[in-house]
Amino acid sequence: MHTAAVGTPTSPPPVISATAVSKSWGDHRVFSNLTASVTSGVTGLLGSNGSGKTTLFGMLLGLHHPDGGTLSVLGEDPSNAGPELRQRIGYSPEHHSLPNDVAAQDFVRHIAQVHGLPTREATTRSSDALWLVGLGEERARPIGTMSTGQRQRVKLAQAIAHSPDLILLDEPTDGLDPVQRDDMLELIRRVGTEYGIDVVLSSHLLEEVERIADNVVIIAEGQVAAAGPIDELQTGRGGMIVVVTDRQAQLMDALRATGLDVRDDGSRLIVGADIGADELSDTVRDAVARVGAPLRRMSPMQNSLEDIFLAEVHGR
Amino acid sequence: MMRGFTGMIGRMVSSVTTRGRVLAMLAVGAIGIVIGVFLDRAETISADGRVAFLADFGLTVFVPLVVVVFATATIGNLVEEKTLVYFWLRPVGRWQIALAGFVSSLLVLLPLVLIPMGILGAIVGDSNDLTGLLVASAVGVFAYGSIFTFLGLLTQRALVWGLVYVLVWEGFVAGLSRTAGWLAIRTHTTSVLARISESLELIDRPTEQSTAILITGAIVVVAFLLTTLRLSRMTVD
Amino acid sequence: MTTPTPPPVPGSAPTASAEIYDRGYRRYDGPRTGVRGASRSVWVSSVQRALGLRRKFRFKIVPILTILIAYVPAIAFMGIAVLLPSEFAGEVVADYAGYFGLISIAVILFTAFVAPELMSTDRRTGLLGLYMASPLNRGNYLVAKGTALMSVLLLVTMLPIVFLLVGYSFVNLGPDGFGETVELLGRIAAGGVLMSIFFTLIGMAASTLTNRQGFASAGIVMLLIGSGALAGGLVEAAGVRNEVQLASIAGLPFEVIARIFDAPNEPIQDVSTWEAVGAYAAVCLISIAVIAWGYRRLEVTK
Amino acid sequence: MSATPPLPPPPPPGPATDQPPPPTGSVVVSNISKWFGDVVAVSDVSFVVEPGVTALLGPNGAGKSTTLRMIAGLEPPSQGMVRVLGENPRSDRVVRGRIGLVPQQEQLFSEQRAIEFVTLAATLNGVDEPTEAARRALDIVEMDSNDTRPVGSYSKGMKQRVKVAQAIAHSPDLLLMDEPLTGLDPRQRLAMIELIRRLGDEGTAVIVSSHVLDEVERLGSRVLVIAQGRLAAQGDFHEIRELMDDRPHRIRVRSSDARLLGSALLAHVGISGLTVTGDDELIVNTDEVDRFRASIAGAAMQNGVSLFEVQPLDDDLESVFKYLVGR
Repeated sequence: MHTAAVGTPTSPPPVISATAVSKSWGDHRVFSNLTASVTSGVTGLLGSNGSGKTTLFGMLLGLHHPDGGTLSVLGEDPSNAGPELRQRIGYSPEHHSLPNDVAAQDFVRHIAQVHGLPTREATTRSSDALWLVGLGEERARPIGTMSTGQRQRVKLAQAIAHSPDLILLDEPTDGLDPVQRDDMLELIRRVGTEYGIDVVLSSHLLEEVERIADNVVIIAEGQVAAAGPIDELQTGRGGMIVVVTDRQAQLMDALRATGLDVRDDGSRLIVGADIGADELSDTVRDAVARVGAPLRRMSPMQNSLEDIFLAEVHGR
Repeated sequence: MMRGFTGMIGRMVSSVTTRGRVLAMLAVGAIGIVIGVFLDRAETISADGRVAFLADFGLTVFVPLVVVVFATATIGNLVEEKTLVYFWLRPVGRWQIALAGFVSSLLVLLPLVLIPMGILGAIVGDSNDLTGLLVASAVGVFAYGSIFTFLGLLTQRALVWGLVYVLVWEGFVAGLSRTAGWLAIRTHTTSVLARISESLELIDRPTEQSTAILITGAIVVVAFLLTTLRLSRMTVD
Repeated sequence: MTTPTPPPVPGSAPTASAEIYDRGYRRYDGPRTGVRGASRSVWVSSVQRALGLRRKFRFKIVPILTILIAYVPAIAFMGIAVLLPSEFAGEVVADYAGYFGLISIAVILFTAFVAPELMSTDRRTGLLGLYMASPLNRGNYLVAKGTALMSVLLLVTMLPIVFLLVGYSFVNLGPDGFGETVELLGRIAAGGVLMSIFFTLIGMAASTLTNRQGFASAGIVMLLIGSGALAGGLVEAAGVRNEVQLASIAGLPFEVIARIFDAPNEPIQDVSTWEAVGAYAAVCLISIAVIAWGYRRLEVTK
Repeated sequence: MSATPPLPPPPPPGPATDQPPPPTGSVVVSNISKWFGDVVAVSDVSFVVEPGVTALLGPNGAGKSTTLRMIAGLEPPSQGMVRVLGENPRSDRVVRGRIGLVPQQEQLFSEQRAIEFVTLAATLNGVDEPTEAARRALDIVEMDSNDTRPVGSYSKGMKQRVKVAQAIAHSPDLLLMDEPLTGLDPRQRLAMIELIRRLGDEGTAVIVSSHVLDEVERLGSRVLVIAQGRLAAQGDFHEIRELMDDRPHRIRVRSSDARLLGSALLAHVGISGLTVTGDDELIVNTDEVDRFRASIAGAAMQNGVSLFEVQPLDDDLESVFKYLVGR
């Protein structure tokens, strides 16, 4: 299991920590030995479909009790601190169904009240939340008249309106087109960094999580396949990716002449994973310049989350 | 192609016969039978009174109710569940889908209607009444079945419109005029029962048995053509 | 609690007059109302939804109609009592128990409309999932919804009769003496509560069985009116013993109320009070069982 | 509210005689429009789709799925003409057997087993050995054809693969896929992308509608972009990017000395703008991207600046999409 150093003494207490948690529905075992800890900021929860992300959210909210192991959320055990804990958590479910004939503002305010905000505060906070997610003008409109993009924003607004310490977002960009997805991801990033609310979002689009998450937890076959801050997980491997739009063969020969190991991976070259990044870049630079190959792209070889997911989830 | 045809029927039948629907309709049938038992034991009921009960409960309430609940869902369910595309976007004639729908309705409704009616007829009426009720119910299944199967394809609110037809048109409007009566299936089913059980006072000027069968045949054919036409013209999800 | 003026955005040198305020996210760290507050807000929103408040006009039609049906007879009775020349005053008999029967159809139809509106929609719109992710659990959610439904039903069952009682008292047709008034009020209250609990439970039970409002409403109407017609038909046509009358589910609360008022209109002769109360209680318990079974089975946060 | 002037009546289609002979191809769409009441969903869109993979892209509500549904014949165009393999999919029975559709909605016949569902589809499509074809299709999408569980109990990803299996069991000539990658995990998505590419290479015309652009990029580079109900662009998206001369190329360069490299680049290469965003990082805007690519390495070498990263910021499909759609 590939885990970067997590929960080092200097870092703040984890927002969520699970040790050896197990859970199964009837004979379908969802989690066998789930151990992970989530620090503050934006955390991506990745896993193949049906790997229990929704069940995990349920357990974090104290709705389902783990069969074994211990779970702590915001420092409390969700199984017995249920109601008080749920007051401090915002939840945005995966499905898009919302009460269509209710105005967005009334809906968000009602959820805020249900999470313990007095009426006056709930009214101002719900209006704030709708402005912050970009639905200021539309806040009085019934939710039924809203597009998928707007509905996803309403779901985010109702999750953050009652000043939670933690929000759980289940596939928040599902059904959005690329432009709407960018806006939503940027919004979630802002919530996680500027609003002082920790975010756990589940997704199966790795590129999304790579873009806005600080930490990631990858679940597979009921266990944690990989967990930790993204930049720690992604470093390592060394080597460079080089993409040229012409004279690729000559460049490969030139690079091999310098003793570097070069691999042609379809439209790009993977150059030498053994020597340090600095000398490697100068050698590559000089080779490209001498060969006169038009350089389209050159970047250090990083483990994309996809590589990690494929290696960890299916290496087993 | 026969296997495809039976495959479609299999899907339609199983998607319609949900536990809830079947139990609800059998419950209605059971209530009728319970009343029938009490009626039979009560001495104060005449032979004509018995046929009248068979007509009132059987042909006015039970048959149309069961048929509207199931027939509107035969193809209607596929539209609502958005699975019709798996039949529609195939090199299969529209009439074949329509026919599969009609056959499915009959396969579900004939047993679900005729068995309870058979029991009720046996308890309450004599052998003539029993055959009369069974034939009338069968006529009802064919006539109502074809209209409501088409209705199910036409609108998502088919159940509501079906009930409106049964309660308002047949229940009220049909009584007002002769021509309106002709358009009510109940007139023909009751006439069939009246003729076979020879209790002619059940309905004034009951239509001839043969005309009733003819009308039912016409209704089935027209509904079938409309269903095929609708299938070729509609937009499918 | 006045929030202090927010500090100016760091980095912008605050001259005497100009300031840029941070309009970012305002946290609320004050006291929270907990489960009690959550239940109360579910109660408030459910009552509003039941009466069609804060919603388009078409949702107000049924509530308005029901309230009219419930209060108009009371107003009419009072009108008659006032306009009648005093010598006929004796004839006007304040038949409070009878009033319950008078408005029973309105109450049944209102339950058939309101119960699914409050219960089934939460499941269909996913709101139930959000409630379960809040401090509420299934238990206090159902209690909140039940009390909301009951309060609305009390509005159209008990209150009109209290209104009638007050009206009659003004016209000094009411009960003489404080003691009798209080006793009558007690009976009216008991009758109203019994009736509201009964129809609340039936409405909730029916709405548990299906997510589709139309089916639930139809189910309630068929159950209540259907069983009434069935029982009536059996007794007359088949001349069966009177206990069968208890099969009329809708009639049960009125049997119990008739006994509370030991009222002029005779309850079913040879049906003892215990049988009536027993049947009433049985229906309530069955309903509660159905509700509990339905909501325990529900897979939430799906 | 002032009454909006009624829409001008659409011009009647030109007389058939002097039009060039209708283009051929797997799918020919000519001047189709679609109105729902007075809401214009698609207006005057024409294109041709050849065998191979074509990505149909567009924001939500832009008419993308309406267009796909018109190609499949599920929705009649209000105006204009759709021809699949030369026939009208709505009325021609035979051509319907040569189309495979992976619909967007998730519902299947939930009580059926996967093998039954796919076999029925193959049977209706007139395949000789339907069960055999179904088994093969399920193997291709890595589904166990002996699984006895009803499809209703499957996860979203499994249902998706069953839907693909029913669409390819009769090896259609035209395969329409509405969001085929939803619900699949990264490994399953790679396998599905590989399958779609292979089908395209084998001569099937595959139209994929999707929002996950960095994965669509892996399917191939031919795109059809629809925005506000109208065709925004079609063809290879790299070439589309080159056509966008109103959009300078933005490239991030990380190096050992950003300012030195920056001044060197400014001296002799067609750079329209340059932003220094850190000691080691600068963003270059250039209208002549080829000249920039040819000289970046040389400039760094001559000035002794180490190059750590050269990353184009806006020539991937996502950027092309956003520029087309007006963001």
